Amino acid sequence: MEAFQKIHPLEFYRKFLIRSVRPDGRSLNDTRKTTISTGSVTTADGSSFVKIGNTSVVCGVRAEVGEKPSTDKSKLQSINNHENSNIFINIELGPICSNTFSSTKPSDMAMTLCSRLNSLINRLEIPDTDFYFDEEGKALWYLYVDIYCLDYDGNIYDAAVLSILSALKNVKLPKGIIENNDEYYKDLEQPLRELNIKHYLIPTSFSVIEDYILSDPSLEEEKLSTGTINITYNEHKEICLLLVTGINSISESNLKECMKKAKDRCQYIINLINTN
Amino acid sequence: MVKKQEFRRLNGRTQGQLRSMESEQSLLNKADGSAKFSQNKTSVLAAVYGPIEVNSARKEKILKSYVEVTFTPALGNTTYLDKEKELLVKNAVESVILTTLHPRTQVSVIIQVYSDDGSIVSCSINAACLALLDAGIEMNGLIGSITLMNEDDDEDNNKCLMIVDPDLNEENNSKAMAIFAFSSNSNNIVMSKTIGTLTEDQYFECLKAARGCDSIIAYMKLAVKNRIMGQNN
Amino acid sequence: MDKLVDEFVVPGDVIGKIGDLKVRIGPGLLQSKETVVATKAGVLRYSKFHKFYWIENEQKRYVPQVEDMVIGTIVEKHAESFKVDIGSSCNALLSAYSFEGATKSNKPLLNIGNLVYARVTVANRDMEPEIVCLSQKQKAEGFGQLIGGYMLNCSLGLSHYLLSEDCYILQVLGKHIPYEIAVGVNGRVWVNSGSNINTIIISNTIINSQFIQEDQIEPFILKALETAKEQNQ
Amino acid sequence: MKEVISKNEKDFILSSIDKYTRIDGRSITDMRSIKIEFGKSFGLVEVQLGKTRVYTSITCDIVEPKPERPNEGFYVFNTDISPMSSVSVDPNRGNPLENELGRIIEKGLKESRAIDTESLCIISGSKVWSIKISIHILDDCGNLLDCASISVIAALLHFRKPDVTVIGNEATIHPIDEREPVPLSIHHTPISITFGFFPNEIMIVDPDNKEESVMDGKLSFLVNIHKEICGVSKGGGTSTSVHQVLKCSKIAVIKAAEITLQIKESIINDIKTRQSSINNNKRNGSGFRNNNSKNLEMVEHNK
Repeated sequence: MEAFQKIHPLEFYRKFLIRSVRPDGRSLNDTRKTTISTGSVTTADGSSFVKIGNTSVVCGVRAEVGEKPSTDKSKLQSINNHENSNIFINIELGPICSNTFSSTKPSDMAMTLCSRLNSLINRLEIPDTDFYFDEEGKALWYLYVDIYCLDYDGNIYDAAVLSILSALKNVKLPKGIIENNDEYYKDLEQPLRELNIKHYLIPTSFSVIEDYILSDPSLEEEKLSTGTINITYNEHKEICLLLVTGINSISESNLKECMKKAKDRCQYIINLINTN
Repeated sequence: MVKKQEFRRLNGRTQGQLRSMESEQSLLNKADGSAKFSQNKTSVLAAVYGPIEVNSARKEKILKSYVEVTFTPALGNTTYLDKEKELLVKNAVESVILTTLHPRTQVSVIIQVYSDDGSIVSCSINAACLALLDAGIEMNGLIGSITLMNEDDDEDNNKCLMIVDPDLNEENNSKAMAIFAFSSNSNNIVMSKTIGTLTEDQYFECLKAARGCDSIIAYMKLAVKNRIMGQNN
Repeated sequence: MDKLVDEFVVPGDVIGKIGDLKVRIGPGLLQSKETVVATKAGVLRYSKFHKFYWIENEQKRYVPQVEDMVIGTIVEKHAESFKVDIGSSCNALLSAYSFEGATKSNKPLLNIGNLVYARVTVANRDMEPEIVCLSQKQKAEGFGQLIGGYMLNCSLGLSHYLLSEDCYILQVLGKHIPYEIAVGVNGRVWVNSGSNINTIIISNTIINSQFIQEDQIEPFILKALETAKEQNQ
Repeated sequence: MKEVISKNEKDFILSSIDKYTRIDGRSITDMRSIKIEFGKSFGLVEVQLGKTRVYTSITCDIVEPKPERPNEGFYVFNTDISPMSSVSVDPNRGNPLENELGRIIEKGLKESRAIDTESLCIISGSKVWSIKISIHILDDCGNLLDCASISVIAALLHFRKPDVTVIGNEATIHPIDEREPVPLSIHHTPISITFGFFPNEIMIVDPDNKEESVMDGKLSFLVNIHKEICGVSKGGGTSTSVHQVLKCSKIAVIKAAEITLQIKESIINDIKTRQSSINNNKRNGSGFRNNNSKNLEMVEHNK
């Protein structure tokens, strides 16, 4: 059986897909078991560990204080340039998570993911006042979010978004005062305050193998797939990011079907994020 | 009922009006195929080499040819934002190329931005399609791409206006944007990406308006026809 | 099937149904489940004599076909064979015995950089192309090494035109300058004549022939000959 | 994939150069035709020297100066040999030729004081202009250095930065459509002329890629219109006699003068066309072209 899977992976999968079941026992719409735990890294200001099936991702947030950028007026305020948000995301897909990645050059996938996540983070609409270090906001908190993938078994996008969201929820920022305009002192009496994140981000991904749509694809399924759909909703069922890419095109009806599946899953994920 | 004066954008175009398109083909001497596609201030040069030998054995595919896209912006060197644009162009282009006809080879598409004044990804995909036609790469259809944008309507601000082919300052103060790519042989969605928050019916409204992409594909057919027929007679 | 003949077609256009008529489809066309679809942009041509449809387009990258006459440059020299670059995606294999009268003892003395005029015998997408320097009747008949002279690169369309019998340019050139020419279908033309200046005039006329009208070719040659005469006084 | 040149072509080129003739019919001291095209806004220039094509784009923004040089702006050069210029260029591996080209042009401009960074100062210590110059090599048919240097000079002369008025230490930047933009202060324009050397004392101007693969040595002069030599670059190859170098410099001076005139002319009439297009827009008052009744305007340029 192993040899058949190695030589003809597509034939092997087609035999399962006809009966709308997958080799690991899931049906086409089932997603793998997702666990989220936060606060696992004590040295970081906020951290989370997300595991979707075998894909596991660790995310750490490091907060630093810096002056307010002086040239904000000339910089254009816009949804797609990242200079004006205070959160910088970096994702590392090293050789530790799968042998397809080389340790020297950041892979294309890591860079595209990084740019997608950075443009997605603006959708959280965290008010600027949350980032004020002191009352008037002369100094601001800057959050450096680093995501490390420990084990890559497909669907890294969902794991990354969930890990960022739960890590940011876990962040606690102390207030502080500035003395003779360059020493920053943390004010320890006042309680640490959390970022009030207005919107949840609920990601779901699908991959298309010969007009079968599989949700939450594993690595083999991603390799065989000819198209991927990533849909990210917020809790008002508005689309925060919809990405349809791949070699064969996807019909409108399939897309509507995927959207419905993604919406059904929203409530489950919101409870998951709130429980821990 | 007085017909509402048609909404005019800052740059004078109506809601559904595309910018004027210009194109020029086989302008490079070394590349197998090349084309320059410009929409008013946004102009992109695309060059194609293919089918050629794969430059690194790791990328070689046994049954198909490997499509590689390089995107260089007008200024400075490529950042991770350009890597994502490369991925969007690569997917849109790979869906029309018949890759099984030349296994173990490589088709490299190189995009050079001349000047970026909004909807740069769509302009690059259209330029890449013209360059592929010029290089004579086997394709099963043409690929056209269009960008749409939502803007708050200043009269009643809950309804938002959906405009086509935004330029840079429209794009920079837009609420949400959507990029679509369609091929000429089926009306499925080849590639679609949204930036910013959109409700579902806004998305499907954009999808309906994106069918305006057929006029871009019609323009491309005319452009190639003029070049080839122009030469013979 | 032939309502589109001599018409401009674009990839994705359905040419027609196969039905039961015996017909051969050439480069630029693809049969997919009973219908023939165009894969390249160009003009559909039909030759009644061979019952053969193909698309004539402007292309620079050569895709090897069996029975094509090509000019190649030797890139690698092995004991029994040579690797020859013919401008396609991978180098062609030329065995040392595929020359007239070549035996184990007297092999042709060719080294890296030499030009050969050869015929393609094996060409399919999964294998390396193979070429031989023998005609079908196993005679040299002009195949083999090309010594001296100059090789210029031009588009595939122009090389097909030069190979057609009634090619006006070559006849006109022949009236004024005695020369020797070998045209490869892979867009390479080898020219040799008495003096360097004549070869330069011939190669320039061939390259510019695409851009000037037929009746202006002769005055172009005569003018070039005069300037050449003054120069070497 | 490597560019392959056959021995027959090499021998032919060498033998025809011995008889003072070149393949494309040029004489020894002829340069290829130069075509200068200006982009949609200021500072975007594409220059074609024969078939070699180089595109240069310039932008400016305001940055804080270095503490040790408070009133000096920055000129940042970035050269990129695009993989479209030839099949043997590998995008992900660095290309040594890139920095060599960039360095020669940058040295030619900076050390000869053609461009000065003091004029870029707005408020010393806090606000200076930083001009970013990106050079893209799009089609490599020989002699990249000359084509790149012509396109950089044309772009620098053509570039206009927004007008700035300084009151106390508050600088207001006027957008381009309100106040006429200001050109850069360029003192003189060094142009590079490259010579190729062949056996028995023959030298040619502006070698193309086939001649480049055959010639023994290369010498480039950066000369300006006042007959001053701003830079010389001799990249190895055969040694050349002093007499030959002097002869080269005389030719280079004449050629550089011709090219600078051509650049200045093309800039003047491009500015004229830009002025006229802005004026007729203003005249019909609506600020946009008045033929937008047709839904889709198809304009077709055909070579």
